[in-house]
Amino acid sequence: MRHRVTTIFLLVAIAFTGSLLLVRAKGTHLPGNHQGYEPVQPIAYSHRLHAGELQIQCLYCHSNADKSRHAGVPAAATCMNCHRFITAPLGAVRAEEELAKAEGRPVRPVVSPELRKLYDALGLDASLQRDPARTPRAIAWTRVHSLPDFVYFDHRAHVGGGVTCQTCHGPVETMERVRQVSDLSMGWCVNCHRAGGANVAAPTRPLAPSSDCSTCHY
Amino acid sequence: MSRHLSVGLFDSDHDVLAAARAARSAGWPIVDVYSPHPIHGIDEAMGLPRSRLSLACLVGGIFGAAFILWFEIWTAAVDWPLNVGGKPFNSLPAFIPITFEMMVLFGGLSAVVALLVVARLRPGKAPPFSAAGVTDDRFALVLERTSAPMTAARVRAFLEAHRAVGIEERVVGGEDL
Amino acid sequence: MAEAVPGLAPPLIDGNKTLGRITRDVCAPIERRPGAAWWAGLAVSLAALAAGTAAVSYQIAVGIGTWGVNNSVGWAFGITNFVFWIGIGHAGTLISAVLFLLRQRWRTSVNRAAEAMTLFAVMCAGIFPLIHVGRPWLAYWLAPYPNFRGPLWVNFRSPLAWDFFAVSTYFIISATFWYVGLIPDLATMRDRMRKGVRQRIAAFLSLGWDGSARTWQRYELVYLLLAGLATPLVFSVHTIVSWDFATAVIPGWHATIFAPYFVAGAIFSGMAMVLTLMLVARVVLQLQEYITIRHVDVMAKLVLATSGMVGLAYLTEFFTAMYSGNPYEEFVFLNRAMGPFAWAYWTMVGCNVGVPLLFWFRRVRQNLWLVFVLSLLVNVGMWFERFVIIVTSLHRDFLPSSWSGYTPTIIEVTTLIGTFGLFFTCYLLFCRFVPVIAIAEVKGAMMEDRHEREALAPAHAEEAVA
Amino acid sequence: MSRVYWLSLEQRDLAGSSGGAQPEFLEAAAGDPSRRDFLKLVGFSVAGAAAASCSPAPVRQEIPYVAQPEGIVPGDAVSYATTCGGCTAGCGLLVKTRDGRPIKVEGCPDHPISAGGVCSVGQAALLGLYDNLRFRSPSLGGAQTSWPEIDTALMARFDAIRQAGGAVRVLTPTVHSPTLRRGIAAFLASFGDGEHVEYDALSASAVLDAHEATHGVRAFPRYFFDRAEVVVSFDADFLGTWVSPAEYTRGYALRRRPEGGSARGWHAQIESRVSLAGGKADRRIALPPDEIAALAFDVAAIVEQGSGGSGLASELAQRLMAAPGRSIVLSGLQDLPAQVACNRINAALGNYGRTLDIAQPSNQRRGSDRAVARLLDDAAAGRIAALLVWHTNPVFDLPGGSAVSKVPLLVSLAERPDETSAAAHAVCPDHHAFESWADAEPVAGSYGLTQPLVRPLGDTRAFLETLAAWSGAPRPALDQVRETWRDTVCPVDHRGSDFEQFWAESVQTGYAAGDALAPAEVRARSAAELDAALMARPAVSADAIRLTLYHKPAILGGEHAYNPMLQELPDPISKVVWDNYACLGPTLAARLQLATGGVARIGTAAASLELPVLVQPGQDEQTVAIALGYGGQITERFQGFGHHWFRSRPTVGPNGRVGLNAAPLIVPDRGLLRRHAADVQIAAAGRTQPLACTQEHHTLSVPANLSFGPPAPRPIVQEISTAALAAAAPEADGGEAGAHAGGDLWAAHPMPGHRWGMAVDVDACTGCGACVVGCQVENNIPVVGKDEVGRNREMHWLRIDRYYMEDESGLHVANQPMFCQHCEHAPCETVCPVLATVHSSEGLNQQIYNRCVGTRYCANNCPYKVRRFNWFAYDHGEGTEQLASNPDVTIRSRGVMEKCTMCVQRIQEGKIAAKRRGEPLRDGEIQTACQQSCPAHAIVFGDLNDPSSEVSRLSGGRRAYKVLEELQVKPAVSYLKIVRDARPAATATEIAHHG
Repeated sequence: MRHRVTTIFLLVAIAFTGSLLLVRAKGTHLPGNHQGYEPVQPIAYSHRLHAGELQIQCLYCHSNADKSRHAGVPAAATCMNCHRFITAPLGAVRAEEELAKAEGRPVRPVVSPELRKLYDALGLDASLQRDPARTPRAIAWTRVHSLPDFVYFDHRAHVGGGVTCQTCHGPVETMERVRQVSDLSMGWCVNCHRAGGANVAAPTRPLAPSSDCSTCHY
Repeated sequence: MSRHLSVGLFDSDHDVLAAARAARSAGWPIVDVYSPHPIHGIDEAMGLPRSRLSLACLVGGIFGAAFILWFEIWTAAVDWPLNVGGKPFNSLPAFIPITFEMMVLFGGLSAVVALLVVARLRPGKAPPFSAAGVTDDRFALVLERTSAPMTAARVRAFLEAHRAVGIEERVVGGEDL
Repeated sequence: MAEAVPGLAPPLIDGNKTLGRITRDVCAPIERRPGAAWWAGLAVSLAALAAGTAAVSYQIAVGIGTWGVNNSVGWAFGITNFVFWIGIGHAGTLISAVLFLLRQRWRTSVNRAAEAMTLFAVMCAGIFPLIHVGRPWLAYWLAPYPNFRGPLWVNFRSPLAWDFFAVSTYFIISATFWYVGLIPDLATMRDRMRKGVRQRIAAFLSLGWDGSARTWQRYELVYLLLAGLATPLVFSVHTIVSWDFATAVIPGWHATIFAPYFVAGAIFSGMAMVLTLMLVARVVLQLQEYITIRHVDVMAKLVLATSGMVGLAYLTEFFTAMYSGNPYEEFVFLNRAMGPFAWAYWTMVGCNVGVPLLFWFRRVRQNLWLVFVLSLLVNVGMWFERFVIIVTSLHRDFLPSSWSGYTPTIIEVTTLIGTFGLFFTCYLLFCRFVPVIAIAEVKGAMMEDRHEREALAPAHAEEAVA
Repeated sequence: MSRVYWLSLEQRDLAGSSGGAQPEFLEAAAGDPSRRDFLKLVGFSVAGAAAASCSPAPVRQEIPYVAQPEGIVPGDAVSYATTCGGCTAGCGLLVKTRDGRPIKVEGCPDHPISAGGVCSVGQAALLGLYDNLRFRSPSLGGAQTSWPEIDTALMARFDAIRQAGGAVRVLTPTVHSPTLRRGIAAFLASFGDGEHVEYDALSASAVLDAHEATHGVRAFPRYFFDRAEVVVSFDADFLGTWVSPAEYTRGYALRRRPEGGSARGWHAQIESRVSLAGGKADRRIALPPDEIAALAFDVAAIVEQGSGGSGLASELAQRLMAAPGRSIVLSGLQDLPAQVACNRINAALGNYGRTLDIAQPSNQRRGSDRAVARLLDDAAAGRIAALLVWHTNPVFDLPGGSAVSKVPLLVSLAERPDETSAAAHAVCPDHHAFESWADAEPVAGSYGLTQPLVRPLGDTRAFLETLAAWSGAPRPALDQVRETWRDTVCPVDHRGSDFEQFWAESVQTGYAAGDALAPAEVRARSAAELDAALMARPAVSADAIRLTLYHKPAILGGEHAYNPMLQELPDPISKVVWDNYACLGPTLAARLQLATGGVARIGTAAASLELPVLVQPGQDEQTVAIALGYGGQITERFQGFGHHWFRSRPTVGPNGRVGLNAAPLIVPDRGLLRRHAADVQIAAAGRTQPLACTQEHHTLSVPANLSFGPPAPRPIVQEISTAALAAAAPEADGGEAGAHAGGDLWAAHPMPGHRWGMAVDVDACTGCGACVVGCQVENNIPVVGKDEVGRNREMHWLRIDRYYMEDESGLHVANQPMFCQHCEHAPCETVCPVLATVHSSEGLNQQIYNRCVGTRYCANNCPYKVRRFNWFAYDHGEGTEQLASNPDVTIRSRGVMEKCTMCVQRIQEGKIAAKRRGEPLRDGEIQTACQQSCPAHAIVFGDLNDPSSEVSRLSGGRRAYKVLEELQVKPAVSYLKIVRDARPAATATEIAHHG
C-alpha cells in the first residue's frame, strides 16, 4: 500500500513538472538566444507612432543602413529636425492653448517629459536655445539586436538588395518599444541565404546571397 | 492455482544432466535446471528450442548501419553540402568506418536488450528461484508434479537415485517458482 | 596432483578445486579486509591521479600552451597517450572475445581482469581527445546533434569524427560485454554476502539472475554474439586510430601499412600490460592456482608473436620509404633513426623487437620476475612507438623552414602519470569490489576440462575427483 | 579614374565634395576647449556593460553622435594621405581611419618616392600612436605640469640665456621639413649663439662628407636603382636599412623583374655580414670592412685608368665599365676614402646625373657626425647653455652621448621616455606624426604633407607649435605649414589665388611637386684636386678580428625598439626575434668554440660587451657583426611581456632589457662615427643565453647525415637561369611544370564566380618583412613574446622562409613568403571534425574561429605548416593600444586555430562596394594587406577566373610553380622562380649593351 502511494505521488510530480516545462518551453531559450528581448530605453520613443502612424521612413533616421555596415542610431540632432517645432503631443498643446485662453494668459510652451530628455541631451534651454553652460551629452540607447563579435553583418548589402527592414526586425512600425522578433541564430541567417534570395519579395538586383562561411565570419 | 514442485539439489553437473535426461525420458515436466555455470548439453537434455536472439542482433545491426549511412549522406550531401577539401559531397568511402561502428553498436546493444527482455532480467529484480548454493556449487533440477503418478515420494526416490544431495517440495502460486 | 597426464596439457586450474572452493577463493579478496599492499597501492594511485587532475585542471584553466606542443608539432604527448591507452585496451577485448571465439579455455582465468583493463584503459584514452583540444568545453561539438546553426552537422570525412564514433562504440560495447559477463558472478555475490550495502548493490545489478538453464542458454548466445561483434570492433578501432595518421599527407604518417601495424602493436602492448597486471594480481590476490605458469607462458608466446609482427611492420615501413624514392618519406625514416629523436626510436626498437626475443626461451617465459620486467619494457617500447610516429613525423616535414623540436613540459608528464593513477585506482577498486576472475566461466571451463580429462584418463580422474 | 583620397576632417569643405556647413562639427573640430568632451562622443561606439540583472540579454549600449558630422558614415573607413614619420625617408602613406581612429597604414601608390611601398616600421607606426607609454603631458623636473606653466618657466630660462649670450643648440635627426627648418631657424635666430645640429643614428655622414670633398657640395645623392644595370654596393644594405630602403627596393625590383622588358640588372655586394641586399646579389663577396674600403679604392683606380688590375677588383671594374652611365656604386661604410672611391667611380663612369643625382639631391640624410661630435665636446666642456633634443636619443646611441646631461638646460621633445628624456630637465612631448600637421621634402623639389588623422590622445603639442610658442609667436602648426607652402613650396605661378586649389590637392594626395629646379652645376673634382689623404689606399689590418655594427630593418637605431610588433618581426636574415647578438662566421665560431646561444665577450679599446653568439653562414670569417639599437631603456617595458604561466620565461634578457646597447663600440674617428673597428678581442664567456629563432633549419637540403648520398635541395624554392628564361622554347628551362598535373579522383567543385589566388615573386622578395607587419596589423595578430617564439609558437600568418644557398658566386638568400596556400584540395579541411575549416565557393580556405574546438589536426596535416594556434589567451593590448585593432577582424580566443584568410574582410568590402556601384570588380581593386605594403611588388592577389588579371598572367607564366605541387593539394598560390644570373662578365656586357 505504501508503495502504491509513493508511485502515485511520484507520477503526479512528474506530470506537474512536465506540464510546467511545456508551458514555459516557448519562452525558454538556449543561452545566447535573446528572442523577445524588449529593453526599456532611456527615452520612451515609440516606433509605432513615428514609423507606423506618421509613416516616417526607416532610412530617415537610420540613414546609414544603405551606406554602412551599421544601420546606426540617429544622432540626437536628427530628432531636432522635427522636434525643434514639435515639443509635445498635439493633445497637450491644445489643452494648454485652451487653458491659456480660458485663463486669458499667453500660451506657455509645452514640453513633454520625454522630449525634455532629448533637449537636455543636446544642452538646450527652455526656449530650445543652446545653453552654453550645458555640455551636450549623447543619449545612451540600449541595444536591442546584437550579434556575437565573430559575426559580421552588413546592412548595406541587405538594404541594397531589397531586403526590407521588417524581414529581420519584424513589424517595428507596430511596436511601442522595439522587441527582438527573430532569434538571430545562425540557422535563421543561413537558411535565408541558402534560399538564394527567393524570400526577398522585391529584390532590387539579381540576388545571389553567398552561404560561404566567410560571408559573415572573418 | 498453485503448483507442486520438487527441487532436487545435486553436487555435480554430470548428475544433474543425467537426472534431467532421465526425467525427460520419463516424460516428467522439467520446470528448469539451475546451475552456477552453464552445463553443456543441458538444453538438449531439457529439450529447449534454439534461441532466436541472434535475429535481434542482426536486425539491430542492419538498422544501425542503414540509419547512420543515410544520416551521413543526408547531412553531407543533401541537408547542407559543403566543399570540404574538394571532396565530393557524398564521400561514401569516408562514411564507411562510422557505418561499421554503428552497426556493431546497435547490433550488440540490441542483442543485450533483447536478452534482458526475453529472460525477464531487470535491475533490482529478486531472483525468481532460489536455493542454497545454486549460484555457488549446487545444481538444481526442478520438476513439477502435474499428474497423479508423480507423487512426491516417487519423485524423491527418482532424485535420490540420481545422487541428489538434497530434496525439497515446494508449493508455489501462479507463475512463481 | 594430476597435472602430468600424458598427452594432455596441464590442467587449467591447479589444486583440484571444487566448485565451492573456487567461489570462496575468488570471492575471498573482495570479502576480506584489504591488506596493507592494497592500501599502499591505492594511496600511490590516488596521489598520481590527484597530480594528474591538478595538471589537467591547470592546463584547461591556462591553455594548451602549458604543453610542449608547438606550431609544427601540434600533437605529441596527448595523442601518444591516447593511442597508447587504446592499444592497451585492445588486449582485454582480444582475450575475452577473440580467444572466446577460438575456444581457448585458458582465457577464463584472465578475461575478467583483462576486460576491466580494457574498460579502464579506454577511459584513460578517452580523456586525451577531450583535454587535448583547445576548447575542451566545446568538445561536444564533435557529436552530430540537431542545432540552431542551420543545422550545421559534423564532418564525417574526418578521421577524428571516426575516432569519436569508434572509441565511444568501443567503450560502450566493452562495458556491456564486461557487465554481461559479470551478471552471474554478481548473483553469486548477492547470494554469498551478508546483508549490507554491497549485497544490495550486487542484488540490484544481478538483474534477478537465478542460474536458470533457459537463461543460461540465451545468455551464452548473447555472449557469443557480443564476442563475435567485439572481435571486428577491436580491429576496427585501432584501424581507425591508425587512420588518424594514415589519411594525412605528412610523410611518416601517410602509409597504407598503418592499420595492421597499429592493430598488431595494440595487441602486443595490451598483452604485455595484461601480463604485467596478471603477475601482480596473482601474488597480491593469492590467485596463483588460477593464474598459473601456463597462463603466463601462453601470454608470453603471444607477446613474442605480436612482437614479430610489429618488427616486420618497422622493416616494411623503412623498406617502403626507401623503395618509394620519395625524398620526404626517405628523410623521415632516416631522421627517425638518426635524427634528434633517434634515442626514442632505438628505445622503441630495442623494447619492442629486441627484448621480446628473449621469450623464445622457455626458461625466460617461466621466470616470472623476468616476464614481469620484460612486459614492462614492452609497454615502455610501445609508448615510444606512438611517440616516434607522432613527433618525429611532425617535427620535420616538408618545408625545412618549419622544422622544429619538441620538449614535453612537466604538465604533460604529470598528465600521463595521472592517467596511470586513474587506471590503477580503478583497477584496485575493481580488485576490491568485483571478482577478478569470472567465477562462472572458470567453473564451466574447469568442469569441461576435467570431464575431457576423465574421458581420456579415467583412472587419474577418478583419483583426482576422490 | 584614380582613387579619391579624403581630406582631413578640418579641410573637408575644401575638397569641393560638399559645401554645406555643419556648425556643430566645425566648431568642435576647431578645438574649442569648452567642447573637448566632444571627443568622447566621436565614434559610433558600442559599450558593452555587464548587467547584474535578471535580464535575458547582457545590456549593451549604443551611443550615437549628438550631431553626426557630414561626410562621416559610422562604420565606413576613409583613407587620408599623409607622410610617414617612421624615419627620414619620407614615404607617402594612406592611413585608413574608421570612426575617428586610424586602423591601418598603407602605402600611397602614386607617391613619387615610395610608390606604394611601406616598410615594417611604417606599418607598425600605428602601435606607436596608441602606445600606452607615450608622454601624456609635459613635465618639468620630473613633475607633470601644464603647457602654460612649462612655457612660462622655459621662456624665462631662454630669456636669461639670451641676455647672457649663452649657446643654444637644437639637436635633431635629419630635418627635411621646410616648415620645421623655418621654425627651428626662427627660434634660434633670437639667440646670439644658436645652432641647429642634425645627426642620424643611421648615419651616412661619410657620403655627404665625401661629396663635399669630391663635388664641393655636402649633399646626399638621389639614387635611381631602376635605371641601374649594374649595382656594386660596398657594404651598403640599401634594400634593408640604408637611407630609403622602400624607395630603393622598388627601383631595384623594377629593374630586375624579368617580365619588365628591360635588361635585368646585375648586382654585386661586397660586405662583411649578410644583409638583405647581399642576399639578393648576383655576386656576393664577404670581406672585412677595411678590405672592402681597399677594394673600392682598387676598383676606382682601375675604372679611372680604364683598364688594368687583377682579381676581384678587375672583375667588378669590368662589369662597371660595361655599363657607363647605367651603373651605381655605393658604400655604406662610414669611411671617407671608401666613399671618395665610390664617387670617383661614379664620376668616371658618368653616372652622376643619370643613375644618381647630386644636383637635385636627396634630403633623406643631412646629419653631420662632425657637428654632433663638436656638440658633445661643447656640452662636456660646459659651453652650451640650453639643448633641445627632438626625435633623437644621444645618451643612448652616441658614444659619449651622456655629455648632453651636463647642459644646464636640457629639453627633450620625445614622444615617449628614453635615456635622454630621463636626463632632461624638461620634457615637452611632441605629437605623434598622425596627430599633427607637418611637411617633408625628402628629395629636393618633391614635397610631402603630414596631416592629423586623430585628435591627440594626450596633452601633447606639435614641435612646430612648441617652437613657435618659445619664439614668442604661438601659431597652430597648420598655419605654419600653410604659410611655408604658400611662400616656398607652391610653384611660383600658382601662388596667390591658385594656392587654395594647390593646397587642397596636396592635402588630398599627400604630396606635391614644387617648382622645377634648375639643375645646379655640380662638377666632380679631378683626382688631382683631392686631398692626398683621401687618395691613399686605405690600410688593411690583416689577420685581426674586425667588428662591424649594423642596423636591423625593424629596429633601426632603436627609436622603434618600444614597438613589440617590430621586436617580434624576425630579422630577415637570422630569423631571430627580440634580441641582438654577435654574428660570427661558422669557421670563426668553431675556432672560438662558440655555438649559437653561447655568450661571447667582445671588446674593443672603447668598450666591451657580453652577447650571445649567432653563427651566420656567409659572414666574413674575420668579422663580428652586432646590431645597434638594442638594450634601450624603453625596452624595460617588456619585462613581464607575454603570457604568464608557471614555466614562462621572460622576453627581456638578464639586464631587464631587450638586447644590449652596442653604441659604445662606435668609433669616433676624424669627424665620422665609424661603425666598424679593427682589433677586436673576442672570447667565450662560458655561459649560454638562448636566442629565439623562428627557423631551425636554414637550407633546402636535409642534413647530410640524414640522407643517402649528397642531399639534393628540396624543390620548394625553384630557380630558373637567365639563359633558360631567354631561350625561346619553354622546354629549355628543364622545369617540371605540369609534371604533376595528374588526373583527379573526383570532379572539381565548380567555382563560377571569383576564384581568388595569389602569385608571389620569390625573385623580387627581399625578405624585409613589411608584409609580415602589414598582415599583423590588418588581422589583429597578437605579439606573443620571446618565450613563445622560442617554443615555435609565433603567430604570424605570413612568415618569410629564408633559405641559404651557396655557389661559386657566394652565398645567396632565398626569401619565400609563406602563408596559407588556400589549396583546392586542402588537407586541413578534410580532417577537421567540426567543419570549422571548409572551402568557399570562391576558392578560399575558410577558417571559422567560432566553430573551432582546437584539435590542431588541421595544422598537423598542413604540408606548409602555416596554421597558427592560440596556445594561450594572448594579449591584444590594453588601454589605448586596443584602438589599434582592426574592427573588421575577429580577435581570436585561446584554443582556436587561425591562419591567412587572404584578407577576406577586404574581399567582402570590395565585393559589397562593387555591388553597390553596380559594376564588376576591377582587377587590383582588392588588395591584400601584404600585397599593399610590399615595396618590391612581389605579391599579387586577384581573380584566377579572370584570364586578364595580373595574377592569372603571372600564374600561367614561365616562372610560375607551386610549392609541393606533387602532393596534388592544388594551392591557389603560385610562386615565381628565382632568376639566377649565370651570365659571365662578357655576356653580361653584351646584354647590358643591348639594354
